[in-house]
Amino acid sequence: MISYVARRLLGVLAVLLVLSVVVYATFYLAPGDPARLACGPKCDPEQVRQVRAQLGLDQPVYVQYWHFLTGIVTGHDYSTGTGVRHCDAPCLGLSFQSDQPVTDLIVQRLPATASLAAGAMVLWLVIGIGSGLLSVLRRGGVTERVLTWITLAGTATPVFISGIGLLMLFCAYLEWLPFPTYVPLVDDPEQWAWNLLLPCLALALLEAAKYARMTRSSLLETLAEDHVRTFRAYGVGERAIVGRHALRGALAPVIALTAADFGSMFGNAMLTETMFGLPGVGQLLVHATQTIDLPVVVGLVMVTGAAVAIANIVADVLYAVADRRVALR
Amino acid sequence: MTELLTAPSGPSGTEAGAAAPASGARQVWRRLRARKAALAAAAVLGLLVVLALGAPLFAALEGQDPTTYHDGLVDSARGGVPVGPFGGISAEHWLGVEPGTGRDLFVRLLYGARVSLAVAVGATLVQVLIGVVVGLAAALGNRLADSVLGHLTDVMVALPLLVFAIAVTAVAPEDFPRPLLLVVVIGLIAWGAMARLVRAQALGLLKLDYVSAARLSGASTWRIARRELLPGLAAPVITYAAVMLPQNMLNEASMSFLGVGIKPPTPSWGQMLSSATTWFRADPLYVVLPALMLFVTTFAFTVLGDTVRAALDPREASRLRVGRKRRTRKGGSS
Amino acid sequence: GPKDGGGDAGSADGAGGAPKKGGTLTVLNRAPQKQFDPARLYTSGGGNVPSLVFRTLTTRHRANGAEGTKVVPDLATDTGKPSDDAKVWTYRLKDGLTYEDGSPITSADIKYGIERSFAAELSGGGPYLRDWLIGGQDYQGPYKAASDGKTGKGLDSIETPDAKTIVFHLRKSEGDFPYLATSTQFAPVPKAKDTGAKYAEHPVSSGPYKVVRNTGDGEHLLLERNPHWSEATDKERHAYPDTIDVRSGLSPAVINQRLSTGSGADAAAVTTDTNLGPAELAQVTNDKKLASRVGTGHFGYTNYLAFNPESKPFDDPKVRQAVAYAINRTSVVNAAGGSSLAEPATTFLPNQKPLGYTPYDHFPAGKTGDPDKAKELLKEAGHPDGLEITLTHSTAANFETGPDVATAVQEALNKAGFKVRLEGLEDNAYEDKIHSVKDQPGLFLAHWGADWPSGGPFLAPIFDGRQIVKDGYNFNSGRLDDSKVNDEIDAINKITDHDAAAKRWGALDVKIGEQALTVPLFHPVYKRLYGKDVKNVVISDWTGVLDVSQVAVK
Amino acid sequence: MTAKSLVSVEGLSVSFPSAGGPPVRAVEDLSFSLAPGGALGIVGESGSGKSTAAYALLGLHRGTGADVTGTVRVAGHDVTAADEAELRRVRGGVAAMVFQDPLSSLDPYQAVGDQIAEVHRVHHRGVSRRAARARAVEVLDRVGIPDAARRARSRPHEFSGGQRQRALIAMAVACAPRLLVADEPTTALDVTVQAQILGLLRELREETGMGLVLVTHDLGVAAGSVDELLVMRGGRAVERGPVRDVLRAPAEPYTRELLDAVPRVEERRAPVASSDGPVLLEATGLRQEFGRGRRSVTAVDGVSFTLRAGETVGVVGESGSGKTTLGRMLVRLLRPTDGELRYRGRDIGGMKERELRSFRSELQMVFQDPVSSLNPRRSVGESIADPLRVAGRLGEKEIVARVRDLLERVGLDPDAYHRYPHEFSGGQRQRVGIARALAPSPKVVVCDEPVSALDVTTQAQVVSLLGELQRELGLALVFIAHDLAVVRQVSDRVVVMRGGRVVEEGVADAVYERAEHPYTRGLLAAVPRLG
Ligand SMILES: Nc1ncnc2c1ncn2[C@@H]1O[C@H](COP(=O)(O)OP(=O)(O)OP(=O)(O)O)[C@@H](O)[C@H]1O
Ligand SMILES: Nc1ncnc2c1ncn2[C@@H]1O[C@H](COP(=O)(O)OP(=O)(O)OP(=O)(O)O)[C@@H](O)[C@H]1O
Ligand SMILES: [Mg+2]
Ligand SMILES: [Mg+2]
Repeated sequence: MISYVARRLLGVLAVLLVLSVVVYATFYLAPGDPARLACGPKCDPEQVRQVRAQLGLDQPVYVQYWHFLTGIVTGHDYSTGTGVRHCDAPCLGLSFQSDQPVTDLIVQRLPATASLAAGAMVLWLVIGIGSGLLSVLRRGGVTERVLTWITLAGTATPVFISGIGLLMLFCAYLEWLPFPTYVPLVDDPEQWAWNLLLPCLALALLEAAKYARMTRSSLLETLAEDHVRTFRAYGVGERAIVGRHALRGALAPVIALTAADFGSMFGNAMLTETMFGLPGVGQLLVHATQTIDLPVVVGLVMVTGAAVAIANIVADVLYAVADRRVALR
Repeated sequence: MTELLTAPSGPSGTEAGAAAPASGARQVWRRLRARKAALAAAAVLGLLVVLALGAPLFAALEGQDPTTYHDGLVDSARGGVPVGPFGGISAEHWLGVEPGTGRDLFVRLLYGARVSLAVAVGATLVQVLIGVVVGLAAALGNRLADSVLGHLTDVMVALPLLVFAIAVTAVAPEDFPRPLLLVVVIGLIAWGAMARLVRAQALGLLKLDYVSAARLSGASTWRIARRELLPGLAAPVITYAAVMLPQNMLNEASMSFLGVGIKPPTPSWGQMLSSATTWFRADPLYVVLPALMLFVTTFAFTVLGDTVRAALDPREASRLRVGRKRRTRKGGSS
Repeated sequence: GPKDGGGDAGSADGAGGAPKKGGTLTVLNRAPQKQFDPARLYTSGGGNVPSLVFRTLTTRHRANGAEGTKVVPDLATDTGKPSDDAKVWTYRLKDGLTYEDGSPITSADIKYGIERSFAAELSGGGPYLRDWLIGGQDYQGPYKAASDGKTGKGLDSIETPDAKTIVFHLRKSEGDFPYLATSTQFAPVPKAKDTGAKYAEHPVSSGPYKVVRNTGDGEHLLLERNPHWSEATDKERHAYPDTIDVRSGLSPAVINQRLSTGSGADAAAVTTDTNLGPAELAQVTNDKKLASRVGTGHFGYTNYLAFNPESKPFDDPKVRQAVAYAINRTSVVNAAGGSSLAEPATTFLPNQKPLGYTPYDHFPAGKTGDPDKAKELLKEAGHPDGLEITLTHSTAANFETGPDVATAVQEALNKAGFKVRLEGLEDNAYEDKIHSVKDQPGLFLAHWGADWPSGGPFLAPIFDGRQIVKDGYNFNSGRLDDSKVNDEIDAINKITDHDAAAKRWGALDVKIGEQALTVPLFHPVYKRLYGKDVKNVVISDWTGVLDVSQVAVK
Repeated sequence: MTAKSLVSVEGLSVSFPSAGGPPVRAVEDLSFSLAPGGALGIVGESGSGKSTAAYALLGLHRGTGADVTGTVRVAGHDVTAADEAELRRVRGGVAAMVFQDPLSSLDPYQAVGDQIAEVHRVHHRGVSRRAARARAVEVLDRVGIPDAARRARSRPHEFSGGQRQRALIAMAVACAPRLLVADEPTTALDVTVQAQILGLLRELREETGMGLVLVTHDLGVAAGSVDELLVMRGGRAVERGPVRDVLRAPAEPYTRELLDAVPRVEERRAPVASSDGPVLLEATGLRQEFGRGRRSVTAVDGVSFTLRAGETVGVVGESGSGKTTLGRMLVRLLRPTDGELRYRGRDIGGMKERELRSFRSELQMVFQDPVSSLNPRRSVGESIADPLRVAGRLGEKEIVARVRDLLERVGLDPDAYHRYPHEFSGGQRQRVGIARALAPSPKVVVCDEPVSALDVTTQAQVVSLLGELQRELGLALVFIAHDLAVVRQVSDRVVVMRGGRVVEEGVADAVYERAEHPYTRGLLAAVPRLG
């Protein structure tokens, strides 16, 4: 187990390396000149040249990439004009746009995204698996149909529509909830939760249906298996059968999915954060992409990549723990 | 000896006289046809396709086209909100007009269906294809293949679709058909989840004796994958594909939102939705129409996916009948 | 249960009553204040939030309407004394000026602030100083100079004979120098406190507020009253609220929704960067209460179609004129948000007197375009069967250069015998392409805004032949290099009387307009919502938006 | 039929809807009753409706689409009319069931002990979790699971087939029901354990007055365990009466036929053509270890073994002794952890999957668990045809013809080609598995309990089929079974396993008549006998 995890973690490093190369490559394919964007539209060519040198963009790509890699291991010193700014390892470089160390930028913004992601995940797993379960228990009934409609409406509605809808309903019309502003968890856990409720819900609604469908279909599949018949024959109630004996097996694909969706969720978190104005990495990524802020983009992709890859390892371990027949390999 | 080798006169004998039973595919088809829900969903999707393909025809019927501006139909001083009740519904404009431009919404929805359906279905197919192949290869291959493919999947899962969409659409040749480009971009990037799902399921199935039996028959790995695993994978794959489809529609919407989607003036549901965001209260119909189309499509695909999944399972035939019976005749059979 | 986050809500009576000191003003913004170094800010008139922290030699007049386009003294005692044909400008500082730590502000600090804006580390400001100051082109800022010692320590064209006086020596006559002196590069920076690229983390305040918190890369900015600022030396800023809480990174829809709901701290909130969109406007006009909380402003700005007259078929003036005749400004205005948010334009100069606005309509297209006249011109130009052209625009979802206006233009031109293909480019690609002399498309959507309310910064970059930039960003899309025009620009720049200059700019605009190098489309109008406890709303024609330095929340 | 009877079944008919054909009438007009504390044996050929009738006692057809008519009363409850809640009380509490397919009948994700504890708690409200778990250990111990306290924490896949079956019986025992319906409860058990289980059932009946309905194909088992016998054929009752009478003086020819077909352990094998063919399989020191480190289990520990063309080697031994594991290694489904395995002189022990492929069709296996060895989504015909399709030598028509022929030879209706596994009875599935193994004309077939679920007549039929093929093709068989009589009937040589090792090996008659190892002798002594 430990050696397995260690091996997988090594794999994550490889994944991150590939990711960073991919980002560097697409960056050089994409249009636009970051030096010009940093310098402003009315900069003259000479000034742009100076800024380019200042950002290190005048060097060949492989040199830049090498600097990036060494920065992660050893850190870097950057001139501020009057002195030096030390960027500790792991240094992902300085933002082209704001001169801040990327690591700082990400660390500052990670809590908001992590809160959003965790909250949304909990909500969508609860809503998704819950309604999947319920719709199996109430097969063919009104409950199942209503649940299906609601969750499907969720998947068919983009965050920028459901977000506004939720805001108008709960914040503007009913005034039950505050307009979300990010309150750090350590400052005030209660406000943190209230403020995150809507963004998490908007994000969760998008994913919940998927889990509801998967849970349902998977449950129906396991309910057809022989071992379920055993418990039926012993008078175990339908709820216990579904909840205790069918669900376990049915959750296997759901676990695999959750981990994989962790990645696509960052995409949706991007829109959610922009929509609700949460200071998370998603918003940072949108802005960095638009302004071709390479260090920020690479840094973010690597951090989210690591998160996704680790989530996948956790899922695989969980999966093996849940189903001992599956050997970790 | 001879006596023993004749078929027993047991109950199975009653079937002997019956016409040769249908083959697998035909049985699935028969089970599918027997379901009203499947027929309804297929009908809805068929209608959508007809509406999309026949968009010019229906536009001519209404006497409108998707691009003409109607300045007179919007209240310029009030942000271009359509004149008249319900988003400007009238005999000329059956579903009203678009705020700001006065373009006919009915026709735009029809033309939008073309792009949205094509992109969503196309991208989903690409995702399913890659996801199934990679997932199966990872499950069936040796440790090295599994870990390489696993890492590839990790990379894909971690790639932010929208960021790469921006880069790719920017470098794609100007005259490369946009819908196709979207299909390629979404399809090639967002297949990781499917691959993981397939791998997990396949690993579970591989533990069963029938796969061992297939191996004993000398079947190649590829044949095992096709004959023994795919039928078992069909259920989760179809279910998941049915939920990926609306996600792909939303991906197209998000890409339109970021300006890398379908090129105007061509409409798509996603593009319509993304520009309708703020019109919730001023012109609700403008938001509701594309959202409704998205919902109906999602719903139809989900129902169809669900029924196809069920029809593929020979055991399901008896299972579903239960629900009906239980409701009508309580405790009638035991 | 949930409670509304942060800040003590204003409990003041009604919107009337005299403004009082105290309270917290919330600013809800879309774009984070990523840059807060005065050298790197590119602002008009000192900007909104920055001008709360940085005082400059001169500043914009904080008054409603056209009165607000005046330039007035800030740190200086007057708006500058010109000499030598407006090539030399002399300023004297007021008495009793101090920083947030109580130390005095000197003319050397202002010189240093300008010098450091030349450093590559601190790029981003406007191009004018580099262009106007003698030696500005080669100067690389005080940091670089310090290390190799060759370029000298400072910029010799700025003299500080004593701690109160500062003299600028320009390469050419610039009657608009007092306007330039409103930009944040003219804010004093004490050399001892300069931390280069890190200065933005804690800039030393000379204005009524100081930065106490700047987190999330400019997303959350907390300003508090600077006790060393004295109202006696500052006639322009009021600084009623005790605290200003700037929260950015919000979506426009959320900002407007919050302002209209106005619960909790949002009752005392304004925005400095988010207009009401068309949908919100449609809704606001239905609601009397809300409508009374909308501020309307004008900012010198023109959205236009630009031609590249060096590319076919736009080398033919008749084709350009045909385009001008064909334009349906009603649908363009509708696409830009309707008549409340955009006014049809036929002149290149915005419709504001201080910029020299002189009405003309050389190619009258009427309200909805004149396709017949356009077809006729096309025939004359040798295209009786119509003409295929490409219109380049950005795919960013904005109302200026985005797809909405592009399709409106396409639609109108198609009616007039053109066959328009739209080329939508990703925003960065679009910006690069339209500003490149080499790749500039034949026809594209463009816009121009004034750096200050004068005809100079409006016309010169676009029509001065000497400003055609070969290997950088070029704004003279029409490639106009007419010595008569160039000479007239030089002549007007010598005039230090603003009204007299405005008249000459107006006349020049009329003249250039005849060549149909651009087709003016519309001038945007700013409509902004503010919270119900917000008082003393001042909107000048300089910025077009509510001035945060005037707002009171009590 | 009296008010006092524990079970009374009247006019019971069950039919299953069938895709595209008339419904399958599995049970027709069946009536019987059972007095409290009585024991009824249901015997009959495979597919005669025994399981179907047993299911009806607990109302298990509800919700499967089967059509049930007639009345079934169990301890005063009308099972056909009962509502869900009442039915739940009956199931487990009043009547418990042991299923025929023990290998798939346990939740793969939960510890066996927990599953038993859960069922126990359903019917004994207020019992604490801990007490329920203790009870689970107790009943596991009672059914002869060694080291029950530890094994209670194992998951089903860590149990051998027989251990799983015992776990199911333990589950039934844990509920202390008034009626136990046991559907082939000992099919996967070796004779000693079988004797132990049957003894346990007897004890329970004496202790608690529990009634028993024992469905079995093994007349010997029935003879020793029940008072009354019901013989079924084609869904109908053929004969009914006290067990002694039926077995001694059967009234019906069918019953007589059944009795005649029962193999007897004393009987020597009919002489077979000389079995000194070339050596096909040669194993030396085979070892198989599962898991790593402290949790590792050595399932097979140094087994050496030869198999010649045309001969049959029987493998017997207690449940969990490593028979299946050995079999799986022989056909190379498992790679031996250690040891050498040669097939026709070539070392296949360490071969890669790709290299093995050319040998695959020559080495076949009949799997112990007929449920999981058939793909539920493919018709059985397709499954059988698979090896033929892979070989690619025959045309489509010929393949279908051959599959139909095979189905017929194992005693199934050739039209069963298009039916799906869930539509078959336990014995029928087992025969499908045999047909599939025989399809590619193999050289070696490892049969893992191939006839455990078959009634004696069908068993005889299958056994003779195997013998026939052996003569025709020079087929070599490894015959894993716990039924010593059957093994003797078919085997030239016999291997006795225990705890992963071979304890005795030799010519069949020698082993049966002059067993040396005390374990073998114990086994032989435990064989149940008719009458
Ligand atoms: N995959 C596995 N993991 C761990 N232990 C296993 C595994 N498979 C079998 N075992 C163990 O190996 C031993 C031998 O199992 P095997 O299935 O070969 O027994 P068997 O002789 O076939 O028994 P039966 O007659 O009951 O089927 C048993 O103790 C079993 O618990
Ligand atoms: N779900 C089903 N659908 C269709 N036919 C079925 C179904 N279940 C059982 N049958 C058929 O009903 C008949 C009786 O089956 P049952 O399982 O009762 O046999 P059995 O007497 O228990 O046989 P065995 O000894 O082989 O287990 C068989 O012919 C079988 O094919
Ligand atoms: Mg049976
Ligand atoms: Mg076994």
